[in-house]
Amino acid sequence: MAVTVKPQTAPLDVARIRADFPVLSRTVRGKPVVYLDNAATSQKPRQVIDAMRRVFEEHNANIHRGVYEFSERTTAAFEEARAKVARLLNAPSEREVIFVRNATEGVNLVAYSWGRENIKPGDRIVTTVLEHHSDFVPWQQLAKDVGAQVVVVDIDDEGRLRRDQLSAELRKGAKLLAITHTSNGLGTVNPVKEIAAEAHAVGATVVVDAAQAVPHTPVDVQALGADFLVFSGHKMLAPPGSGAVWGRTALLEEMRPFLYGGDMISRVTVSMTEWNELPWKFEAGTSSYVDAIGLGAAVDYLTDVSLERIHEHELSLVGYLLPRLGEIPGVTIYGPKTLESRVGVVSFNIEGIHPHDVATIFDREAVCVRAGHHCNQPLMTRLGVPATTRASFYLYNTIEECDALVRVVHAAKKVFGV
Amino acid sequence: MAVTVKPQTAPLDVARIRADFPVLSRTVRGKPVVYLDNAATSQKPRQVIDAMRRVFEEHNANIHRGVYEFSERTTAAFEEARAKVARLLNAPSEREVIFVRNATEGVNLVAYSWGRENIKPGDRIVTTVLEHHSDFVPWQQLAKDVGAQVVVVDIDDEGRLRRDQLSAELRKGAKLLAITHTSNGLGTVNPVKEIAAEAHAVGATVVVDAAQAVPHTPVDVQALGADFLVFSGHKMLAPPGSGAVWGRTALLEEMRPFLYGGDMISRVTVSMTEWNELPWKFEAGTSSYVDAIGLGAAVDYLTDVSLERIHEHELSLVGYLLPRLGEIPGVTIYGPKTLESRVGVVSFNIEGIHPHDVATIFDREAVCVRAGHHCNQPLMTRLGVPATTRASFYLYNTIEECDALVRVVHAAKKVFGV
Amino acid sequence: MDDMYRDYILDHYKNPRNFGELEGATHTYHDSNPLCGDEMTMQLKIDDGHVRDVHFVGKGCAISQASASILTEEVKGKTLDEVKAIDRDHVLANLGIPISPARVKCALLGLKALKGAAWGLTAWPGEEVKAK
Amino acid sequence: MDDMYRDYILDHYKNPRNFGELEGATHTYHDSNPLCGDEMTMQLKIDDGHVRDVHFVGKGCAISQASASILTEEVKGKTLDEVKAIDRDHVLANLGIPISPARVKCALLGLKALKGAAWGLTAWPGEEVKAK
Ligand SMILES: Cc1ncc(COP(=O)(O)O)c(C=O)c1O
Ligand SMILES: Cc1ncc(COP(=O)(O)O)c(C=O)c1O
Repeated sequence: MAVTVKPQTAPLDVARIRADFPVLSRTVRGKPVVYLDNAATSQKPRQVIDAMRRVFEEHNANIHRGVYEFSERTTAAFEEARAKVARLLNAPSEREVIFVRNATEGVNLVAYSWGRENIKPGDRIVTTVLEHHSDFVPWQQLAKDVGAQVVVVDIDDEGRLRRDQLSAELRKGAKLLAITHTSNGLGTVNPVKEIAAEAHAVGATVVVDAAQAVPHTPVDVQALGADFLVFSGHKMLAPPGSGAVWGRTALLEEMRPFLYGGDMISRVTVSMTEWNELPWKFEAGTSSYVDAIGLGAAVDYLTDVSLERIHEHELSLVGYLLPRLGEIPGVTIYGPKTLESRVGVVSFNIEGIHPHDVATIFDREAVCVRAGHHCNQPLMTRLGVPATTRASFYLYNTIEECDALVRVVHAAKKVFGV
Repeated sequence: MAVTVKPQTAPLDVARIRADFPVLSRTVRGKPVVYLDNAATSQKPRQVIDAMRRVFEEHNANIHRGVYEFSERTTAAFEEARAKVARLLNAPSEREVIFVRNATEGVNLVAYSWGRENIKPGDRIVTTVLEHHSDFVPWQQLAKDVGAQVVVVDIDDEGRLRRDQLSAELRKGAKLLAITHTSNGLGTVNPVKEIAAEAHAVGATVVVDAAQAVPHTPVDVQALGADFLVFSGHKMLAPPGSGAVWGRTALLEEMRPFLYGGDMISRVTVSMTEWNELPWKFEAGTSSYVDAIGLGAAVDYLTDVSLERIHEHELSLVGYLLPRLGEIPGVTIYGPKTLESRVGVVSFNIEGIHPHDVATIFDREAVCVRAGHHCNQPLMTRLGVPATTRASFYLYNTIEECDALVRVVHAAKKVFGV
Repeated sequence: MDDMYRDYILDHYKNPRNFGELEGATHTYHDSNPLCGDEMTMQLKIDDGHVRDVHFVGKGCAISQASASILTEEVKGKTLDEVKAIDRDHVLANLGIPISPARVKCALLGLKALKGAAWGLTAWPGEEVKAK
Repeated sequence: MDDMYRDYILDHYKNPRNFGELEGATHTYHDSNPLCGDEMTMQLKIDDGHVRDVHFVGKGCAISQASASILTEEVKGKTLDEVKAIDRDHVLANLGIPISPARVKCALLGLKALKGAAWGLTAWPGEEVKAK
């Protein structure tokens, strides 16, 4: 297995980047931490931590309705964060960016608000076996409630979407295509642009789960041609509690709100309510405005470093790791074996050792990886395994950390005598 | 108007408390800030800010499924925050505490998850004109969708609930009583315990909006006899993004989940899903775990100071302010004129000056108050005013700040020549 | 303190110019800011493409009322096209006082109603179907 | 590294005691931990209130399998009441290794299945109706 990466951009100054992340200099049981669980959540640079702290210490106040300076400053910072997200995604308008807690809430917002009005009995919802539970269970439950049908498109043995099958299913008709941009279980990147065009050709609305895409690669909603796109801030250097739904204005305008309450209204009488304008119509109650401001700071950080370069950096790590891990006897790697259309996620198993035992042994060496089904149970069933061990990279990871991972694989094998 | 307060507890050491809140030592246009918008959101002590920072800097990782030390520590801190909230509310079990973004999401969770399965065409939902939009619009919309009826109980001229009317409406039958514990517009405290008993007697389920109660007074869900209770963390020293629904186990067990996705499942196949246990069944996707940990630290802080003493402190401020404000010609105070069943919220208007102009003039003097409808439009309609100016107190406010408020009222009158 | 509530602002607030029903109005538009309860009706008498007369009826804060009053003085005699071209920055500049972000909506309510009237709208595009 | 995966743990994992179908079982209970895919069936042969024999069938991590294996050795010959009284702390202590919070469920899966069998359950109370 020979994989190489031809960098298009200057390599990252990883040492400088690492210095921005306080947690990365910590030790666990005396050993320097090797954090390889970035697909679950990312670490935070001091720029983000400080942006949040500054709100609390300098001008905290509730947003949007305060006629005083603190409130105006906090509102401005919050809405500026929205503008940053809009620019990051190349959204046509900031009004199309709705802050939510996480990608999961984002999918649910679309499922409740758009789905319940638009999916009818007998309608077909096409999705894939790569989906995270968060982009699967909401559609499964919606389908159950309205009597629609969920069609799950398969992958090939390298973990790539069966494009033939997907096309065939779309041709049979679909009201909705719910597709992950990037698989958190295997690292596969789906050709969403082509797929979205096919879906639109049959009149389907396209929801893209970009939870693993926005943190790691440039994502342009206009170029993709999606109708809705969701992601979580906590996987992209921002705090948990931040995230967004992007949606086309025309769709969002038509949709009924999802959550009802303060701030999303324009006028309430005892008998009726008028909704606020976009995007606030979808933001009921006090937003997680400090988390959102943290997301704004994270977007700045990622943009400064450059998502293109981050992507290349991660691929260079995968390119380094794949052959070294793959050559270890008893190691099975799941997902793409090449660097094409791929991100820095490496899922594997060691024969004779359960992934949970692998992770425990890794933990003893301060190497943090995830073991389990990764909220991908249908995918695990497809792969025929109960669980995998997953290492996932980000901008601050290094070649040395790949070496550490390989070392602990050998150590685990030694402990278990396999 | 003579109001006095007989303290039952030792007075707060407000100077020491203020030293914990970095934002309170700031100035706006050279003037020390006087923050009197606590019903909108509270300021945060360094204990809370630091608790959040520590997660980011010392052991951040996604919770619940990580087999490594960072994840286990973060999970423990998150679940410990849940235990703290459970203890604060005297909940019979931690499993009954569901973390949500804010009170608004909490009410929506109950409305979607319990309401849509239990409210039937023709059912009566009894609520009050004191409700915040967040405890009104979800029920109004639910009623509209299922063909139920919303009955809005009135207040008397001092802003106290018309108990006679409420009892009469309950006697006519009710499936649900949605009632605010404490009015954010007027500061009225409702006798929820007696009312809940009456509601239960006619078989109604009782949802209590405790967004203005939990931050300011001891709240015991068992003593109250509520079925569901919601509140927001950001109004009680915790970050926005934190909050909880408390519900009875028996009800929560029966309910369908609200949001679907990662973490709230136990098993997913392409054709069905089994839910996780309480409380995680209701927590889909990555929780705002850092915000929740901040809430835990806020609970510690409030408990250390003592909510009884905080309540008395706020009443002593109201007791000081009411006569001084009330004696100013042209000032109308809305809501209870005595300290009985009341919290530290003072809503008023100055004849001849619109509340927004009042707030702007106050802002020039760095006095932060809220002007508007306070997400209480039905209440404003009832009061016959478009808006009010509202000062609301918390543990760190002082008599001197009451004096400052009175001073700027005089100044505003002078500017407007009224 | 007085940088915002200058005498002429308070004067326009207390003695609004061109206030009250306009008889023979050809164009009328009502708008409001439910968040603060401000109400505003602008009425134009247009003849031969020119604003022959303009009145407003409103209630609300000093900023919204003064801004509307100042605006009516300005547009009298202007062509309809000139009225349609008045923009937000112009109105804010004309007010001559610093308007904080939270108060911009107040300051522009008169302009919004004026534009609605000038364009002959019955509702702002996109807002007709908002109520549910 | 070896504080957790001691030799006897690995020995129980690789050579589980009392493993396989139990002929003539009077009590059987199956449980699983879907989060990691661990599966566990405990079978008891109860006679006169005593555990005459016990077997388990399972697959999963070393901790869950070793814990179950050790447990079967312990309960043989005990009374049903003694089995019902075994608690979580006892099992964790018996394992003799530090169990981190995330692995506690693994370590206790065998006990959970054993208790289910001993109480004659078909499902854990509250879990029957979970699937939707
Ligand atoms: C009584 C009451 N209920 C509900 C809410 C809504 O709180 P949040 O915006 O945090 O959801 C508030 C806050 O303004 C409130 O005062
Ligand atoms: C592809 C994908 N979708 C959705 C999610 C859900 O993200 P969150 O838990 O932040 O809602 C994840 C995170 O694990 C993911 O990887």
